[in-house]
Amino acid sequence: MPQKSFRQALNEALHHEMGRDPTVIVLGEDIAGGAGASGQQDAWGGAFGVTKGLLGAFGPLRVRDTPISESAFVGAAAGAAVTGLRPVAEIMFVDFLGVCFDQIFNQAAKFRYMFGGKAVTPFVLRATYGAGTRSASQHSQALYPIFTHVPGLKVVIPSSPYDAKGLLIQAIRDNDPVIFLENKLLYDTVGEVPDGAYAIPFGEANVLREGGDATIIAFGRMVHFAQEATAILAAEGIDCTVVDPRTTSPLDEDTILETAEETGRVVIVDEANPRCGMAADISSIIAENAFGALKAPIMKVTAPHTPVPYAPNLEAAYLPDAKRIAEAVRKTMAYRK
Amino acid sequence: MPQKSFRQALNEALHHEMGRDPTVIVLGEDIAGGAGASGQQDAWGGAFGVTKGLLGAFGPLRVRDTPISESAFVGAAAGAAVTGLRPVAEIMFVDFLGVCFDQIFNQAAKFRYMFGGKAVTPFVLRATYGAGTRSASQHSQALYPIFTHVPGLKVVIPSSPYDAKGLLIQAIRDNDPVIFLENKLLYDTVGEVPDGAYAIPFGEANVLREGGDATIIAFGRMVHFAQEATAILAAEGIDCTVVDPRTTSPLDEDTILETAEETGRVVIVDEANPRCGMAADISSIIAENAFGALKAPIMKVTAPHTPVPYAPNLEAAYLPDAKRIAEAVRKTMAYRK
Amino acid sequence: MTGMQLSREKLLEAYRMMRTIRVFEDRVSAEMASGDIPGNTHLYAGQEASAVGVCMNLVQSDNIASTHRGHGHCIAKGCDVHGMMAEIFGKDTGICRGKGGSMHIADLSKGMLGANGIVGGGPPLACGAAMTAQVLGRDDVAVVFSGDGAINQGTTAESMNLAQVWKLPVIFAVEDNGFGEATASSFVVAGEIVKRADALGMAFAKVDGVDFFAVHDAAAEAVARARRGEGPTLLHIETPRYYGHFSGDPDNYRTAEEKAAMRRDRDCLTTFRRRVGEAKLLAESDLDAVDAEVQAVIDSAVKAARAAPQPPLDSLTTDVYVRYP
Amino acid sequence: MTGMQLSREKLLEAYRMMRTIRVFEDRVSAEMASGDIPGNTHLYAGQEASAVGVCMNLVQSDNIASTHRGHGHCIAKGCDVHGMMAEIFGKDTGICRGKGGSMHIADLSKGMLGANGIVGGGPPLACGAAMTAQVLGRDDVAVVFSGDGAINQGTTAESMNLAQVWKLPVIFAVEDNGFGEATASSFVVAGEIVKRADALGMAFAKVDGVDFFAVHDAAAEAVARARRGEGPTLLHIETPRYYGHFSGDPDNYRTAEEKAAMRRDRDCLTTFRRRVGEAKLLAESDLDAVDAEVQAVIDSAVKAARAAPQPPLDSLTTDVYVRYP
Ligand SMILES: Cc1ncc(C[n+]2csc(CCOP(=O)(O)OP(=O)(O)O)c2C)c(N)n1
Ligand SMILES: Cc1ncc(C[n+]2csc(CCOP(=O)(O)OP(=O)(O)O)c2C)c(N)n1
Ligand SMILES: [Mg+2]
Ligand SMILES: [Mg+2]
Repeated sequence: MPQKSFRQALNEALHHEMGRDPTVIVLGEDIAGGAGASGQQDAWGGAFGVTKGLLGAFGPLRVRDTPISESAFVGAAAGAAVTGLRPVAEIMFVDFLGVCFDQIFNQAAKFRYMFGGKAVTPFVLRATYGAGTRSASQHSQALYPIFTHVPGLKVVIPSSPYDAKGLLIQAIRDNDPVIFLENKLLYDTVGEVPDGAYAIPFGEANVLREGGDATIIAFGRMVHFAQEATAILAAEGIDCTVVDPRTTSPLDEDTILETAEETGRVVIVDEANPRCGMAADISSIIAENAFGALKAPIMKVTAPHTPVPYAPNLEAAYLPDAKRIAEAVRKTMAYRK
Repeated sequence: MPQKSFRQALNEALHHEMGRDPTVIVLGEDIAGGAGASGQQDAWGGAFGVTKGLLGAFGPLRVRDTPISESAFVGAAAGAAVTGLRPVAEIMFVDFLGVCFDQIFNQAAKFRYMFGGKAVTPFVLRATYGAGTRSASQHSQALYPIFTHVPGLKVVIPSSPYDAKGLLIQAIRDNDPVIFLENKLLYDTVGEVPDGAYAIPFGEANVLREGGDATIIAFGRMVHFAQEATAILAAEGIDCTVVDPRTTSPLDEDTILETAEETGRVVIVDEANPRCGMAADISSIIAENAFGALKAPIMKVTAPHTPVPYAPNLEAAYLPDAKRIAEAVRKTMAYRK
Repeated sequence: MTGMQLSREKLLEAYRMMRTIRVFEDRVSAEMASGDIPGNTHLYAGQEASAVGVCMNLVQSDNIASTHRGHGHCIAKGCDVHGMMAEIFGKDTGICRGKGGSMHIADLSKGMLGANGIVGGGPPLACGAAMTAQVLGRDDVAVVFSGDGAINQGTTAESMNLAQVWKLPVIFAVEDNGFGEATASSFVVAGEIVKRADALGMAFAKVDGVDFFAVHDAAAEAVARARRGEGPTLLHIETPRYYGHFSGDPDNYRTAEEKAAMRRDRDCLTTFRRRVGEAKLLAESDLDAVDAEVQAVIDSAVKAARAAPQPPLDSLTTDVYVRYP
Repeated sequence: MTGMQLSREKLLEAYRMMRTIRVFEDRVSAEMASGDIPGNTHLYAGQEASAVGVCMNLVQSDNIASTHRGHGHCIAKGCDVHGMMAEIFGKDTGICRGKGGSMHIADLSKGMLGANGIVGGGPPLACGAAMTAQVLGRDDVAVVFSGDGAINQGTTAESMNLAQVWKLPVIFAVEDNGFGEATASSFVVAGEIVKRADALGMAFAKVDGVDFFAVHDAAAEAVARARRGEGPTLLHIETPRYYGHFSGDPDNYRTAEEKAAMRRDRDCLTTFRRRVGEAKLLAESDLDAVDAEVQAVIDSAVKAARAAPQPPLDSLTTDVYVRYP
């Protein structure tokens, strides 16, 4: 299979779907870039280059550079979704949700329910998330727990180029509002990605590794750290299962509970802040539904309850890493009641 | 001690603090009401009458009716807080956080950290929350898990008139941003409230009842439902502890863990949606730190993963109630590994 | 075509709509007072000429976005009055199956994108509907009704700029009833509303919202402009608000005299009757017949709503998603 | 007092500030290119006359709110250049102890309320600072700098209306460098920026941001108006942006010719030199001496920043709250 970057995988997904379905449009700030300027058009293709080339292929009616007015254009995407388009809006950094959250959680997410099942809202919101780029407190947050909390939204966090493409295609074809979160530090990672279009269903976890001793559950970039940790642990004779749920809403509870029951020891890795976070969420599901099989406390490895710091040494300490994950697994292994 | 309503308790707290400290101001839509109109001034005293009488006592410079511009006036409260005032902003329904969230979570909450500890932000945001008033999906949410998730915010949910007054006074005197959430259906509840000013420290749970069999943890209006449940259960010979943490951030983990360890059986009641909610949060803390003492799965009694419906019968089914709480306790009692 | 040139049928339809809204709202008010309606409502009485004057220019595939004070817009855009009443009573036969209530009445099949509990919630949505028309090459337009209070919500300002730079076929119908809740708009709205459009180079008009014909004609021009692809228009429509902000509002911030004068001097129904009478377009008896018909419709809607079943309990958890997982 | 009437000391100070900003930014750009600065920066070079022209009218107790492109505002409001450079290097000696970085430089003791990573984040905050002055009966003013792109953010529109209805002593300094990131403002800003103020009845002025004296004089009037309690002003300040949007931006959406012409024809430093020279207010040698001083300061700031320690690891979890629990 051809090797492609995470960025290219996403770009291909957009090309496929826009080519296939004339109701798919993309919109966002500098989604093309250069509009109204003297130089190159499609100069950026989005701040992270994901939408590069779409302008040339599909023209400015379907590839729309917007004013810096997230409420207006995210809300316009919601309004377009219930009237016949399949918009894919981009907010560069998920941290900007604060200026447009109403249109996401009170409007798009609730139409179908409030309207008694009559609305169909095929709305996709793409955004980058995550720390590690020295971008400080307002450009580094994870925030997926907030979206996961909201009924009516689906939330996707791909960890590999393959998943990125398949999940984005599913998001665009899906008939519900989808928040699609891309970790900035994964854009340049490379993996096998088929040339054709394929959709990965939501709510199906990917079990990357099976081991009898402990289960590690992780999302997005943290999946890679979890796998690093298993390498360290394997050398010590500890054999781990690694589960990447891929979507936090819907969540593949079955797979999570199954592997938790198999190993009886669970570590959940979450780069979001800990309070009411994803690690807490999954832990509580296990504590309620797989209690009898547990051999040790359910451990969470998360960011601390602090904003994201700027200084590189602090930011490195902020994020979970393989060492901390391995340490948590060791702790659950050593646990005796 | 005199009997007062929850509403009056809050009103007294505001009167006390505004009288004591000239830097305390209140602002919000119709916080007085009637501005610019032909009839009565201070016509509303806020949509729920909590700020009634403040205009007459403290004048329009300190009791400020605002345009419907939540970002501007909530952000102005944040800006005033770091420059010398102690503003108490009101957004009528916490559901409106979507139009002003940036000023809360990216600005007010993060100033101190981003600025290296140099900012002090004595900012209070009051809002009503909760279902049960047939106000449907956009006027009935709980949403405190979202605020609790955010480092830099404190989150308060009083359950009684006494607590309402003491916690609001603490909120106003506190030097950190505080989200103060009032359940609409508690405003008319009555209880003992001293005439004088007193502050209840944050992060100190209130243990309303001690019983050896199981621990029920609940917030706000759910505390009353939890107590109802204990009455049902007592008749069956099941004796429960009831813990009201009063603040979700900071959270009194010590008291929660202690009582969880004492009883080994825990039910958490949360009227918020379940995913990444408060029940999940507390469950995960217990599952990580009091695992050895647990005799049964940690049960969550929450709203379902749906928006709040309008029809009274559906809304009643949406909210946790004493029956569901009692049932969950019975389940933990019946649990055998 | 100006309003005065409308056919006899169209004139009767306009009057029927306005009258239906008035009677609907008066009746909801009465039912609220008797405690039989569960929720809370914001009544549109007094503002009827605005919704109807605008919507008479629309076809079914055009879309409107509305507000918390949405009943009038719903009726004017063709929502079923029985379904609306049942919705307000929280019944399974409601237009949203009892899940939405007064503040969320919607019927997408009629181009009614929903009342909205969030002030300023509608403008971005209407831009979206207009974008759909633009992308698909249709000549549909979108109208967003919003209040004078909503003009200060950032979403409105953003949407107006977006509409103007994208030349979206959208009309901002600002219904200025002088109040946002209990606060007079003079206290919170700086400057002049139409100038906010003018500053963006957007077309605008200010009209007397008590006069159906004035609203109709200004809206006709705006709709035609939008259909021609020449972009958005802001209509500043001045109306009275007969009731308090919400049912139960003591409305103590307005004097009794002010309220009496408003009902006496600023009634779009009597104004309409006078104008069509003077122009000899319709007879009193035609209009009286409509009044009687409307009364019967509303009576039957209330009766049906009362008799209808509550939603089944299992509908609590349906319709959150199309498919989950 | 107009800018041309400023004392010799004040004129030298103004030049020193502008020069400091330029050299600071050019140096940050060079250090970024060499990979020694961890984060990302948005450079203010080209816009110096705006920050300095405005801030020369302020005293320490006045407040400013800034943007992602904040270095210039910080320097003009008196933030310590050593502390700023150390902050950008992510060091413990940084003005925010390394926790904020370029986008969050703040010094409340100097009335600098923070750069801001959120476009449109500042206007509400400045209204708040102005409200503080108003409530406490002080004659302090607040200035919010924001870009032409930020004018379309709803928070800006809301804040302008709020400021006008409350007559807040706040100045909206809109720095129009023609771009929001890679998109030309002509593509996304409908109408004329000053008309957005005029629509609210707000005072306004449009000035050439390359000319320190033009900015100074317009700001002086706005500040005096605010101090007199007569409310807000919008200043539309047209400036070039010398670098790309962020360090690393290929800046390929502007032609090489356009960029060269901008640097050649629109330089506030050479403009200042020419004007004070023509008016015989300062000698070339005075200005050259300032250049040399400034160069030394920046050199020393970079040297110190490089040598400074990283923040201690335990500072990761401090300063989230004043007290917790
Ligand atoms: C974002 C938001 N803020 C506040 C409210 C509370 N609220 C409901 S209606 C209303 C007044 C709206 O005034 P206007 O736009 O003039 O509409 P009118 O009620 O006069 O029709 C307010 C403040 C809300 N629903 N949403
Ligand atoms: C709410 C929000 N949206 C988008 C961005 C990304 N962003 C950062 S700077 C910028 C352009 C701002 O343009 P302008 O206001 O003109 O300021 P300039 O960069 O030209 O100084 C954008 C879109 C952001 N930081 N915050
Ligand atoms: Mg109004
Ligand atoms: Mg700009």
